[in-house]
Amino acid sequence: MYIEKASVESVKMIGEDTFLMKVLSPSVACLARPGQFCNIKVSESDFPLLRRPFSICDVEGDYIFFLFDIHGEGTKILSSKKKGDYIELLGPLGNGFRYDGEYDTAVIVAGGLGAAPFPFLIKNLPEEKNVMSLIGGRSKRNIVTHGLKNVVAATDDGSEGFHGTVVDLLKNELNKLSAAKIRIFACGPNAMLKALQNFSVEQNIDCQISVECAMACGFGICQGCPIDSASGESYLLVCKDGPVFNADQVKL
Amino acid sequence: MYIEKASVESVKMIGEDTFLMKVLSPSVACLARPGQFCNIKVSESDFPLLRRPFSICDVEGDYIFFLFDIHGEGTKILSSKKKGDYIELLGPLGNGFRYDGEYDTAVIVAGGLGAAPFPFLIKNLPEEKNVMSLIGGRSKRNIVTHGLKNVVAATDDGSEGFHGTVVDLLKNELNKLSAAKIRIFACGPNAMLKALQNFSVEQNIDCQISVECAMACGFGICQGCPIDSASGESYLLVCKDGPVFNADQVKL
Amino acid sequence: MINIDLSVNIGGLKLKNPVLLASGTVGYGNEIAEFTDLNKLGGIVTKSLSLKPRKGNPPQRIVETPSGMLNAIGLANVGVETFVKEKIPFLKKFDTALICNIAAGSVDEYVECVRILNDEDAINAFEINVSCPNVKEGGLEFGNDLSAVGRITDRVRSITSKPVIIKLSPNVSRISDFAKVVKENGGNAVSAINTLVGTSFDINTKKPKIKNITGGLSGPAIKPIALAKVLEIKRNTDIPIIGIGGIMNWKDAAEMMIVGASAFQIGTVNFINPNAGIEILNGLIIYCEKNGIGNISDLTGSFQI
Amino acid sequence: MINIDLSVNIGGLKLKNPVLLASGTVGYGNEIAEFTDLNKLGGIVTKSLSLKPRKGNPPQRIVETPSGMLNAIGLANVGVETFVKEKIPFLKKFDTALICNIAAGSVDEYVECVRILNDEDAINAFEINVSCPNVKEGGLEFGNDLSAVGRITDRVRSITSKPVIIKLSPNVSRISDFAKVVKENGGNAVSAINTLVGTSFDINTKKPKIKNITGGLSGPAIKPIALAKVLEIKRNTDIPIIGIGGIMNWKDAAEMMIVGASAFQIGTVNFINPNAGIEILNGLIIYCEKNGIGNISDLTGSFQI
Ligand SMILES: Cc1cc2nc3c(=O)[nH]c(=O)nc-3n(C[C@H](O)[C@H](O)[C@H](O)COP(=O)(O)OP(=O)(O)OC[C@H]3O[C@@H](n4cnc5c(N)ncnc54)[C@H](O)[C@@H]3O)c2cc1C
Ligand SMILES: Cc1cc2nc3c(=O)[nH]c(=O)nc-3n(C[C@H](O)[C@H](O)[C@H](O)COP(=O)(O)OP(=O)(O)OC[C@H]3O[C@@H](n4cnc5c(N)ncnc54)[C@H](O)[C@@H]3O)c2cc1C
Ligand SMILES: Cc1cc2nc3c(=O)[nH]c(=O)nc-3n(C[C@H](O)[C@H](O)[C@H](O)COP(=O)(O)O)c2cc1C
Ligand SMILES: Cc1cc2nc3c(=O)[nH]c(=O)nc-3n(C[C@H](O)[C@H](O)[C@H](O)COP(=O)(O)O)c2cc1C
Ligand code: FES
Ligand code: FES
Repeated sequence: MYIEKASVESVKMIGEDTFLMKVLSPSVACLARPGQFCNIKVSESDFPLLRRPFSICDVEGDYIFFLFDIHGEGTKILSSKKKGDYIELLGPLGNGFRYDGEYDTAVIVAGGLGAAPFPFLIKNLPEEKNVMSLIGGRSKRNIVTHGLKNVVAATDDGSEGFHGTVVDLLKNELNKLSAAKIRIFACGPNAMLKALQNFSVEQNIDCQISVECAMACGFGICQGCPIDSASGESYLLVCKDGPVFNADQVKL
Repeated sequence: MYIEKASVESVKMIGEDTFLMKVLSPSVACLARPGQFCNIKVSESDFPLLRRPFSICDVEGDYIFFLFDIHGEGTKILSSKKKGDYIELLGPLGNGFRYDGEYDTAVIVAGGLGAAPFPFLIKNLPEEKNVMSLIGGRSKRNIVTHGLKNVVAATDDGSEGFHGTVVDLLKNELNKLSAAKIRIFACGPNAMLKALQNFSVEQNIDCQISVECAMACGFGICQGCPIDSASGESYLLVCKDGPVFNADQVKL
Repeated sequence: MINIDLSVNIGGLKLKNPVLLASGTVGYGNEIAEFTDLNKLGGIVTKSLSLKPRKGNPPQRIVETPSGMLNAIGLANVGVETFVKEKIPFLKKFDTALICNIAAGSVDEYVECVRILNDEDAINAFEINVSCPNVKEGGLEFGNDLSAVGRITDRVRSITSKPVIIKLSPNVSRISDFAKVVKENGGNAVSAINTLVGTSFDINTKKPKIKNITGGLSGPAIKPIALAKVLEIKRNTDIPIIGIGGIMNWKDAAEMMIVGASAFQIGTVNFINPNAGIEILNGLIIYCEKNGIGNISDLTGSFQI
Repeated sequence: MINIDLSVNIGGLKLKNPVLLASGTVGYGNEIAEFTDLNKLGGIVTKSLSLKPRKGNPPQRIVETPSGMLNAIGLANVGVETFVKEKIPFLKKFDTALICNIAAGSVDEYVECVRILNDEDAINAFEINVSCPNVKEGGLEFGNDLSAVGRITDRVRSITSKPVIIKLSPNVSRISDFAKVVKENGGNAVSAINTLVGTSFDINTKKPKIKNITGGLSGPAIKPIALAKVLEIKRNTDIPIIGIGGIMNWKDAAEMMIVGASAFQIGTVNFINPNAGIEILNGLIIYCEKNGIGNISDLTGSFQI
């Protein structure tokens, strides 16, 4: 983990209100693993007060990419950065995906900006693994495919690809590759993750989900990001024990 | 008085930490009088919370100029504005200088950034009036002469012009034009204004001073900017009754 | 676009809409009238009036703090007599409620001020400032003393038939106890909150930035505290509440009503945007339309806990 | 460059410098140790410990507010036994003061916790949290009750010879009364302030953003209030004060000492900059050099009023 002042290389608008930011951050870049995130100080002043957590979308040499949409004040500031501006990264944080071991096909299931962590994951998968990317969104314009492979889309309004939720799409697709030994890597809104969790647990399919929640510190000192363990006895911390959990590990 | 979204035309650095900002603000520009000021919202967010008051340095058609140095968060943000950015002006505010009537020579006495309101004043003086600009500063680099006429400088360290305070310089210069009927227009740090006040009152020289103090609203509703009237019986408001006062009108 | 009933009734005080301009942040209305149409607002609360004119505190009176400001104006005001003679004629021209805020150094002074102002038809209600933290002989002591607040409410109640609103101090452990006492003594409503006591020092001179040493903290910084106080009152008493504290936009105003406010006042924001009241009202109207709220008063205390 | 004595003595608790990490904002030190050298700091205050482990409140526990944040962690902690077994071994490795913060639901529980921890040489002092506003059976009630605070101070005092620091609640009218009671009952120091009660609601769901409904407000927003509380204590009692509230940088820290703090704690800033403590210390050293301050303790209460 480092705190690193990172100079902005570029901020590209790759969809309506969706931005891809490239920053130079050698120390964080060389430690980063797929599924980890950075807690970003978006301004030099004390406003906004807290850092903002963002998945590491991709890494190229000393450069890190973040994929984000404008949500509120913090992301608005981020989107207005120009080449040469500085942001401050705290990271890499969290545990990341476990992508080694016994499976043939990595099935990526993402809702909207949930696609963010997967370009980096796909890049790091052992070559022998097949990849299928299932991306869901409200409508055509909410489908983010940046850096993904073998994309099949699902939209709530049917404006692109499968008409329905990405989880329903998953169920369809699985029939086709029922034979194959798969592992699901998922990220997206809680509602989607819940549906996926129910399905994967009952079908006992190997499934890892990346969870979001409000955070302050991002590295375990504020206890602000609890999530119920499956047993319900204790809380896990999304920032430290996660953000990636096995689907059967937590209560959503 | 208007609230006007003004687009930034340019921000030039004209000295170390000293900036000249040009903004397009037709409605404020057409009402503005020398010595008045604007209360500026420097950002679109709620940070910093309060507006920042700045003298109207000059007006050219629909454009207004502000001369400022970096003091804290607000002026830092102002200095970082780029062409096309927006700031929000509330103004013109305050009473401004009274420059008509019986005098031959306008003697401008300014300390540091106190020079800000005078380019606009000089431009508006009836042509028959002579102008002399006495500018004081700690050192050579604190002497701001932008838009001034017939400048004589005074520095505390003697690095430029007269070695001493601008008020001592004034006393020297006055001997030279003792004959002439003069009116002093002054702006600068309180210490300087106090010295000037004592001198002008005792010599009973016609003298107007522009005063600074912390402000919230800038137009009379918060009562945050009181200044003792000469009598001491009541308070005047710097933003509404000033910022320009006759030297004998207030207690500094 | 449905037609929304914006009117609210606060313990007998009828307002065309819930937007009020807070005491001490709009003087007597004349300056802000150049920036905003007072006729569109629910009402205006005067700067605190005292029996005799007050010069107020020496400068420096204000200082900015993170997302807030401190003020120690010291209840500078023209006094009730001058107010009646010189300020009411202007204020009565507007079709908006006029609420007179009263500050005093003794229970009798409160009563005397109300007595003098009571005959003025232009005045729709009284807001009693028992909580202004700035002036030694004023606010604070009363505001933190349950029995004093009860006494003031009772005495003022007894000499006017106009709605009596007690403006509560936040600098107490249980503000709802004070609301209860106001209710028991015949007060029609409470407004909450006034400013919190704060200070700020210059680390070079080691002097307070505000001449009065302490000042009242206002602005967005105090919004979470104001919301908690209003919610506490709402959940523990059944007296109408005028919510105040840190409202900058229509979202803040909606939040304030949701936690229990029947109406709300905006203060510090007027210094930054003197037209904020109307912008907030317009934002609330759109919010009500989107959410199918026919009467804005249905927002009051609509929290889901 | 003169040599500055940075050490401070707080009612018998000697610290190498006045920088402390606030309770609940650094857990038990292990995570933050990866970002900052704890050996350089005056001390670390543990997350509030209770007799039995506590799971804490359900999510959402935190939300950002203007220049601040609300938290309702709910005193989630491992309990005193596990603390001794699993946390002290790590903490004792550092050359910095260890202050155990205790939270409890009854006076007896406070006493019992201190009794269990008292034999641990690694523990340099106890900070009694009578003011945590989050947990029903915890803090708040005690913190607003003078006699309860007196009782707790007296009972805890009677069973330990280590310095006893009472951490005061800001949600009271006169905090200096509480400091007096602490002094009278043998407390060595007070720390002020804990968080202020606040809340925040979602205007679409109308639900509280924090599951616990209310939370504790911290961060720059509360700095002016914290400074005023510390100043009030300093001017009305002569008990050493540990200043807490909204400190983000060395200037804030200097201001806190000037109004009366002998040492200070930093909380929320650790989440944003886990190395803030050392940066603040370095800033203070330069400030002392510039101002010819030989002993940093000379800053305490050096205000010019
Ligand atoms: C581990 C993790 C990874 C993330 N990765 C991405 C990503 O790659 N791309 C992306 O666009 N977004 C991502 N998010 C969500 C992102 O952090 C929020 O959208 C962002 O903090 C909003 O900040 P804001 O100031 O624009 O919005 P505001 O609403 O103004 O933020 C206000 C406060 O709420 C918090 N907050 C608001 N929404 C969320 C949320 N959904 N999750 C967590 N905190 C929230 C903010 O941190 C801030 O403290 C991630 C969140 C987490 C926890
Ligand atoms: C009528 C008037 C005209 C002015 N004209 C100019 C000008 O033309 N050029 C220029 O450079 N400066 C001018 N000033 C001073 C200018 O307003 C301050 O330098 C500026 O507000 C500092 O803001 P900041 O955020 O950078 O500094 P900060 O110190 O961060 O400001 C913090 C707070 O203190 C207030 N403040 C700080 N210093 C002053 C000051 N000297 N006077 C008033 N308020 C202050 C700010 O308004 C703000 O509320 C003028 C002030 C007044 C009252
Ligand atoms: C400059 C200033 C002056 C004030 N004067 C008064 C006053 O005279 N009487 C009063 O009851 N409240 C006074 N207040 C308090 C406000 O009415 C309001 O309760 C407080 O500012 C919180 O609201 P806000 O956060 O929207 O500003 C004053 C506030 C400010 C900022
Ligand atoms: C997330 C969080 C958890 C806290 N937990 C505790 C606690 O367990 N015990 C306690 O006495 N104070 C606790 N506090 C209060 C802090 O110790 C400190 O008093 C307060 O945050 C004000 O300081 P700050 O503005 O620097 O954060 C907590 C504060 C925060 C933000
Ligand atoms: S965000 Fe602070 S502990 Fe997880
Ligand atoms: S600045 Fe508000 S009255 Fe002058």
